[in-house]
Amino acid sequence: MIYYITAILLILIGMYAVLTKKNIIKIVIGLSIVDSGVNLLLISIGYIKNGTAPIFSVKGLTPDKMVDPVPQALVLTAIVIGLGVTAVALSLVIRLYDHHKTLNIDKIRKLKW
Amino acid sequence: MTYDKNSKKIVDIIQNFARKHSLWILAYGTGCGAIEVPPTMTSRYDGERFGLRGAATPRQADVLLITGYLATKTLKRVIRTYEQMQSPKYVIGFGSCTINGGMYWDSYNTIKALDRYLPVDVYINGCMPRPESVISGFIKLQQLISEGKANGAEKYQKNLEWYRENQKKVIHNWKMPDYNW
Amino acid sequence: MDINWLKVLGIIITPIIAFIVGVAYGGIVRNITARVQNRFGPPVVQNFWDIIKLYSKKTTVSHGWMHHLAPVFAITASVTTLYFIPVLRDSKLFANLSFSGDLIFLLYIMVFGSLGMALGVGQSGNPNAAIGVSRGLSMMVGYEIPFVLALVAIMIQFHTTSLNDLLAVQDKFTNWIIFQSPIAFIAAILAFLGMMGYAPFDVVIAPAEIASGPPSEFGGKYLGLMQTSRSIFTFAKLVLFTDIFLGGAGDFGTLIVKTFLLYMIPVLTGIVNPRFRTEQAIRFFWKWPTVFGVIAILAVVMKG
Amino acid sequence: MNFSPVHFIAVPLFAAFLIPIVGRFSKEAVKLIPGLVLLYLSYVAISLYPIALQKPIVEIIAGFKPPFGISLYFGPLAAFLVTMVMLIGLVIWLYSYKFIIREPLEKYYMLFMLVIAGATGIMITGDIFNMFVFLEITSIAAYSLTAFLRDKDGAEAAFKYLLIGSFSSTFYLLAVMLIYANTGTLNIADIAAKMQTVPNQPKIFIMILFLVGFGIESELFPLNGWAPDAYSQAPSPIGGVFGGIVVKASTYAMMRFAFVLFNFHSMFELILVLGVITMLIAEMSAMRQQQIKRMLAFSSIGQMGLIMIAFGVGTDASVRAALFQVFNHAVIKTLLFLAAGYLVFHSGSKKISALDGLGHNKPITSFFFALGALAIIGLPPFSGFWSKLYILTSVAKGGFLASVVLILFSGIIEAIYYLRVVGRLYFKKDVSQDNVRRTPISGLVAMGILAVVILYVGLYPHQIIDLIKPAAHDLVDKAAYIKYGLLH
Amino acid sequence: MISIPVLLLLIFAAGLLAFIAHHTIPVLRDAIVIIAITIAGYIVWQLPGQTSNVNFSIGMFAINWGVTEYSQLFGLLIAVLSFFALIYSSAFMANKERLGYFYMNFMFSIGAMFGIVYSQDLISLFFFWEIMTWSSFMLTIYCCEEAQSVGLKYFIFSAIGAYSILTAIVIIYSGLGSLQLANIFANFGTMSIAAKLAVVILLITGFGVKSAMMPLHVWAPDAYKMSPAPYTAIFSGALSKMGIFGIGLVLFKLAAGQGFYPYVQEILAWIGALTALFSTFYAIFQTDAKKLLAYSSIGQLGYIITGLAIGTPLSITAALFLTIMHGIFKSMLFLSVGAVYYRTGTTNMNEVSGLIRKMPYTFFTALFGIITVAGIPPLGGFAGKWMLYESLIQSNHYFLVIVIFFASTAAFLYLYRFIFSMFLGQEEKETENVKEAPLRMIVPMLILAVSTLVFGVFPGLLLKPISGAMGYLGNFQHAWETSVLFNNWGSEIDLNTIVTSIGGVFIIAWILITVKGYRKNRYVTTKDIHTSGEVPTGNENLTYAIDFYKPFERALGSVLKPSVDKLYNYTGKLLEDSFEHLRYVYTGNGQTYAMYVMGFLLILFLFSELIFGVAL
Repeated sequence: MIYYITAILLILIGMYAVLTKKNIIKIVIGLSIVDSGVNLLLISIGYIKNGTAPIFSVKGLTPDKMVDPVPQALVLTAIVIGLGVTAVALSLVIRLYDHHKTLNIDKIRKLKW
Repeated sequence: MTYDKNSKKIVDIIQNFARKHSLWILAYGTGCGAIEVPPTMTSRYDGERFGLRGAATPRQADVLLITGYLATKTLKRVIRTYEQMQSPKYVIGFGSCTINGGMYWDSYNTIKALDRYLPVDVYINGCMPRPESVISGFIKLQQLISEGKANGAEKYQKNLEWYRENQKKVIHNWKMPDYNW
Repeated sequence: MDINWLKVLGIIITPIIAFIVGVAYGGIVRNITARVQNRFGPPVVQNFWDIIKLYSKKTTVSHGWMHHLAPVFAITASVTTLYFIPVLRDSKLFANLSFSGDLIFLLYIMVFGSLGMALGVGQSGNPNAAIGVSRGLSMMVGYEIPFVLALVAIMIQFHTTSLNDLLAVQDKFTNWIIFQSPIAFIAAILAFLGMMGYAPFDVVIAPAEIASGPPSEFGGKYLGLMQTSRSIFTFAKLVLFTDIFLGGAGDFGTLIVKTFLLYMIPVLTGIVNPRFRTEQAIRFFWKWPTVFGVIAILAVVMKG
Repeated sequence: MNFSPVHFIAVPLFAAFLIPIVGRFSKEAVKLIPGLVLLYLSYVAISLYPIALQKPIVEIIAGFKPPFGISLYFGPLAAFLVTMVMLIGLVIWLYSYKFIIREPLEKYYMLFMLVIAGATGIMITGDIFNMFVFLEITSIAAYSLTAFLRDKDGAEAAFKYLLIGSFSSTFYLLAVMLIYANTGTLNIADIAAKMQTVPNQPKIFIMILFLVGFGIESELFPLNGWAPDAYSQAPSPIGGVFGGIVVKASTYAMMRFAFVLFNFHSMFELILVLGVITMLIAEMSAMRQQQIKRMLAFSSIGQMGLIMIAFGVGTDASVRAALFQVFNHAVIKTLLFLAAGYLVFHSGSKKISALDGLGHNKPITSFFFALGALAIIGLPPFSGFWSKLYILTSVAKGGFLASVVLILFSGIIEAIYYLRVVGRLYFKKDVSQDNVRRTPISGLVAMGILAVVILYVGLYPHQIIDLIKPAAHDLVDKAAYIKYGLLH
Repeated sequence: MISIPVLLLLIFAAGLLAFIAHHTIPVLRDAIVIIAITIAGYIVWQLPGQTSNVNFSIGMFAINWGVTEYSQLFGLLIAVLSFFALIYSSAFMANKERLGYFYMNFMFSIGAMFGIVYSQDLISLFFFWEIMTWSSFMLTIYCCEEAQSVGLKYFIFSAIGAYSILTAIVIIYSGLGSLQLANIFANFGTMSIAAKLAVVILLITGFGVKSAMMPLHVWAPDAYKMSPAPYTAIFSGALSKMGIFGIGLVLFKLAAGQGFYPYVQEILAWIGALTALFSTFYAIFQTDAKKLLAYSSIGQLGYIITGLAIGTPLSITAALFLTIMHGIFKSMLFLSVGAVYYRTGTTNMNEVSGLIRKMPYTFFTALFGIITVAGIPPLGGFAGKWMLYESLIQSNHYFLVIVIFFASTAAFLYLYRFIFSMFLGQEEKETENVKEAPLRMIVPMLILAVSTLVFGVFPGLLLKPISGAMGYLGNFQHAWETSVLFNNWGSEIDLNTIVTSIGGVFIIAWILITVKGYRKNRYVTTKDIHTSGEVPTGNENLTYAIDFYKPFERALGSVLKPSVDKLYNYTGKLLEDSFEHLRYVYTGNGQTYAMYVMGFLLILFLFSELIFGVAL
C-alpha cells in the first residue's frame, strides 16, 4: 500500500512542480518526478509481498508466489523512455537559455495567440 | 425654299400672317430699357394682345429686343444670341442708344450704331421709349412682316462679311463659332 | 385582309379633332389667365398662329438624330394614347383601338413620350434641359403613385382593367365613378394636377430659371410638333379622366363640357399658385393624394 | 515476395539507425535512404492491401501467440492509414530533398524515419504498451523536429510540446497500468474481450485518462496549446508530417480504443462536443493570425475538430465520413504546408502580409496553395467537398442539426481567411524581391502529386470510398476485431 | 444520342483546353470556346428529344441528370446568352492578361449552370452550384486589386447561401433518405412540419443569395461592377437566374400544398417587392454605370420573385417571361456598358458623356435595353410587366402592385440617368477620339436588341416554352396567343395592334418632320447651345451629371440612410473582434497549457457523474 501512496504522492509533487514552478529546469525535474512516480506505481502493480523472481529456479515455485514479470519489463522500457524525454527536455532548456537568457517560463512566451 | 418677297403665294400669306401674330421675344436686357418691357407685357398694356410673348431661349425666339446701349463686351453675346436664333428673325433696336449712342455718344466702350453690327428691322426711338411706343414699334414690325419686308436675317446673311468686319473691329478677342442660322 | 374603313376614318380624324380641341383649349386658357391677371389676353386662336409660325420657321437647328426624333416620340405617345381611349361612348367611329389595350397599357404608353422626349433633350447637351428632365422624371415618380392608387382602387372595385368596361358601368348619371368612389377621384385629380404641369407643379419648365427646361434647345418645327403633341396629349388625358370618372360622353357637346370643366381644375389652380420646388412637389404627392389613394383602396376592400 | 507488416516498423527504424552512420560518408545517401525506404514501404503497403481487405493480417512477434506476445494487427483500417502515411511520407521526403538544406541533414532524416516508424507502429500494433513505446518514439522525434531549426521560437515551441506531450504519455502510461491491473493483459483484442467484466468505475477512470492522453495528441480543445506553436515553428514539411501523420496516428488510437474498449455512448457525445468546441475556437483563432503557418496550424486543429465531430456521432456512416476527412485533411493540409513552406521561403517572412503578389512571381507554388485552400474549404470538384458533405449528412442523420449549422458556420470563417491569403497571393502588387530563387522541381513534383490526388479524389470519390468502407467497418466492428486479433 | 454528360464534358473540357491553349497557342483559345458553346447550344436544343435520364452513383449518393421542360427553358437561356457573351468577349478581352484563367472560369461557370438546371438530384445540383460559385468568384476578382474585398464579400454571401442549401439538403436527406428530386417532390409532405418549413426557408435563403434578394443582395453591386463585362452579362443574365430556377422549384414543387405555403408566398412576394423598390432607389443614386445596372438587376429579380411568389398561373407566366427577358436585356445593357468601357476605359457615368455620335450602335442597344427595362411598349419588357400587374391586381395584392409600380416608375429615373450620362449630353474632349466598338461586340448586342422587339410583338414565341415549364411546375395553365395576352378578368391586349399603331404613328411623324425643311436642317455640336450668349470654351463644364437626382434624393429624405451593407459590416466586425478575444486562450505560456490539461482532467473526474453517468 505504501508503494501506491508514495507513487501517487510522487506524481502529485511532480505535477505541483510542473504547474507552479516558473523555472523551466524545475519543471523538467517535476516531469522527472512524475515519471518516477508512474514507474513506481507501475512496478508496484506486479509486486507481491515476499514474492520472488518469475524464474523457475526453485522447485515447487508456484505462480502465485512470483511477482508479475510484465510490469517489470514495462517499467524498464518506461524508465528508458523517461530518460530520453528528460534528455531532450534538458537540451531544449539549454537552447532556451541560450536564446532567452532566462529560465522563467513566463518570459518565454513569444509564440502566443 | 428661298424667300422671295415678290412671290406672294397663299402659303406665304398664311405663314406671314402667323409670323406676324406670333412674335416671341427674346428680351436682351442690356440697358435701362429693359425696365420698359415688363409694363409692356403686363396688365396695363398687355402685349399679349398682339401675340407677343416672351421666349426663354434664342432657339424659340423670333424677335431679339435690344433694350438700350450695348457695351462692346455685351455686343459679342448679343451677336452670338442673334446667330443662334432661327430665321425668320427680327431685331428691334430699343431706345436712342441703339441708334446713335444716345447719352453714351462719346463713351469709349459702347457701340454707337447697332446697325453696323446687326441688321435692325425696327428702331424704337426714345430715352426711354414708353410702352406705347414699344407697342407701336411692334405693330410696325408686324406690318413689315406682312409686307414681307422684315428681312433682316437675309440681309445679315448676304452681307455677313461686312458685318463680321465691323464686329471684329470692336471685338478684339473674336473666338466665335461659325454662323449657323 | 379586309380593312375596317370606319376604323381607318376614326384613326385619321381623331387626332385632328384632338388637335383642334386641344389647341383651342390652350387659347382659352391663355385668355382666362389673362382675365384673371386683369388683361385682355390674346385671341382664342392665338395658339394656332403660334404653331403655324413654328412650323413655318425657315431653319431648324438639330443636335443629332435623337434630338430629331424627340418630338416624334412625343407625338407618337400622345396619338397612340388617344387611339386607345374611347373618345365617345358607344361610338364605333371614335372607339379606335380601345379594345386592344387596357388601363395598364395606357399608363405605360403615356410615359413613352416623356422618356422619348427626355432622350432627345439629353442629346442637345444643354445642362438646363437636363436639369428639367431630372425634375420632370422625379415629379413623375411623385404623381404616378396616387394616380395608380386611384386606378387600382377603381380596377378592383369594378373588377376590370378595361376602359370600355368602366364606361359600361357608368351607364347613368348616378353611376359615375366620381360618385361611386369619390376618394379615388380626389387622389386621381390631385395627381392630374401634376400630370398637366401647371403651377404649382411647373418646376420642370420654369422658364425664368432654367430657360424653359427640356425644350430649351428646340425651335421651329420641333417645337411646333411638340406643341401639337402637347395639345393632343392634353385632350387625351382629359378624355381619359372623363371616361374613368365622369361617365364618358355620348356626343361631342357633352365631351367638350366635361373635359373643359375638368381642365379648369388644374388651370385655375395654376393661375393662383406659385411654384413648388421639386422635392416639395414630390412630398406633396406622396402625402395627401397617396393617403387618399390608400383610403380609396381600403374602402373598396372593406366594401367587399 | 512475402511481405510482413513488421517491415513498416523495422525498416524505418533500421534506416533511422543507419542514416547517421551513412551520413559520415555521403550526404547524398542520407537524402536517398528515406526515399528508398518509403518507396519500399509503399510498395509493401500496396501489396499487402488486398490481403488485408480479405482478412486482417495478424503478425506475431517472437513466437508468442496473442494475447501473450506482441502482435501486429494489419486490418483494412491499418492498411488504409498506413498507405496514407506512406504516401504523405513519400511526398514529404521528395519535398524535403531540396527544401531541407540546413545541417545536420542526417538528424533530420533520422527523426523523420523515427516519426514514420512510430506512427505506423501506433497504427498497426495490437498491444497497448507497444503502442506507448511507439507513441513515445513519435513524440520524441516530433519534439526534436520542432526544434530542428535551432532558433529561438523553435526551442520554445518544442519545449511546450514536450511539456504537454509528457502529460500525454504519463496519462497514457497510467491508463495502460490500470488496464493491466484490471484485466491482466496488454493485447488490445484480449482487453476488449475482457473489458465487459471490468466494473464501470475503473473503466471510466481509464477512459478519461485515455481521452486526455490522446486528446492532447489529437489536438482537442483545452489540450491543444502546443499545436499551433509546434506546427508553425517546425520546418514546413514537418508541419505536413504533424498534420498528416502524427496527429492521425493518435486519432486512430483514440478511436480504436473508443470503439473497441469502451463504447460508452456518453464518451462519443463528449468527443462530439469537444470536436465542435475545438473546431469553432480554432477557426476563430485562425481568422486573426498574422503568420501563414500559424494560420494553417489553427486550421489543422479546426479540421481535427471536424473529424472528431464525425467520430463522435459514432455511426457507421459517420465513421466513414470521418476517415474520408482524415485522408483528405492529411493530403490537403500537407499540400498547404508544403506550398506555404516555399511561399515563406520566397517571401522571406512568415507573415501573411509578406505574401503579397507572390502569385505572379511564383505561379505554380501559389497555384498549389490556392488549390489546397479551395479544397479544404470544401469546394467541388475537390476532394474536401465530398468528405465535408459526407460528414454533414452523417451528422444530420445522427440528429445533431446544431452541429451541422456550426460546421457550416466555421466553414464560412475558414473560407474567409483562406481566401484572404489566396487573394493576397494573386491580387496584390508584387513586393518580393525574390526573382532569382526558384522552387525546385522536387518540391513542385511533391506538391503536384498531392494536387493530383486532391483532384482525382474530388472527381472520383467513390474509389476512395470503396477503400474506406471496409476500414470503417474494421473500426466499428468490435467482435470482428476481437476475433481476428486473438486469432480465433 | 448526344446527352447531358457530353454537354458538361464538352464545356468543362473546353474550359481546360482554353486554359492550356492560352499558354501554348493563343490563337486557338477563342475558337475553342466559341465552337464549344455553339455545339453545346445545339446539344441543348435537341435535349428534349432525350427521354432517358442519366443515372450513376458516387459513393452513397445516386446521381441523376435529366431534362425537364422547366430546366430546358433555363438551359436555352444560358446557351444563347453564353454564345453571345463569348463572341463579344473574343473582341472585348483581346489583349487582356490571364485570358486562360478568364476563359477557363467562364466556361466552368457556364458548365456549372448547365449542370444545375439539368440536375435531377440535390447532390449534383449542389456540386455544380458550388462550382458556379467559385468560378464566378474567380471572375469577380479577375480584374484588379480592388476587387479583392468585393470578391470576398461575394464569396461569404455565396457561402452562406450555399451552406443554407446544404443544410436543407442534409435535413431532407436525414428525413427522406433520398436526394432524387423526383422522390423529394413526391414524398416531401411526409416530413415533419418543422423540417419542411426549415427546408423551404433554407432553400429560399440559399437561392435568394444568388438572385440577390434584398437583405442578401449586398454583394451584387460590387461583384457585378468588378467582373469583366462579358461575364457580367452572364452573371446578371443567366447566373442570377439560377436562384430564380431554384426558388421556382422550391415554391411549386416543395412548398406548394403545405400548410405554411400561403405565408411563404405572401412574405416572399413582399420581400421581392421591397427588393425591387429599394434597389431602384439605390440605383438612382449610383455614379457607376455597372453598379446602377446591378441594382437594376436586383430590382428586376425582385419583380420576378414577387411574380413567382404570387403563384397564380398568370403571375408565374409573367415571372418566367420576365426571367427570360431580363436575361436578354440585362446582358444587352451590360454588354453595351462594356463596349463603352472598352473604348473609354471607365464605367463612371460622371466621366463619359455624349457618346451617341461616336458609338451609335452601342447607343441603339442601350436604348432598346432601357426601353425594355422600363417596360414601355412595344418592346419585350412590356408584356412581362403587364402580366405581372394584372396578376397582382387580380390576385388581390393591391398594395403589392402599388409598390411594384412605384419601383418601376422610379426605374425610369435611373434608366434615363444611365443613358443620358453615357451617351447623351455634352461631347467632351476626353472622348473625342472614341470610335464605335468592334464588329464582334456590336453584332451580339444588336441581335439581342432586335430580339427584344421580336419578343415584344410576339411574346407567344416565349410563352410556348414557358407554358411547358409551368406544366412541369404544377399544371399551371394560362391562355395566350402569339401576340395577344389575356388577363383573368377577360381583358386583353393585342400587341400586334399596339405595335402597329405605335410604329405607324412614329414613322409617319418621323417622315413628316424629316421632310419638312429637310435641306434647312442644320446639325450643330453639343457646344452650340443656349448659354446666354456666352461661347463655351473647351474646358468649361457643361455636363450635368453629378447629383443628377438631388431633388429626388431630398424628397426621399432619410429613407435611404439605413444600409444593410453597414449592418453586415458591423456584424462582421463585431464577430471578428470577438474572435480576437477568444484566441487569447492561447496565452503562449506552456504552464498555462499544462494547467488546461490538468484542469480538463480534473473536470472530467469531478463531473464524471454528470458526463458519463458514473461517479468516481
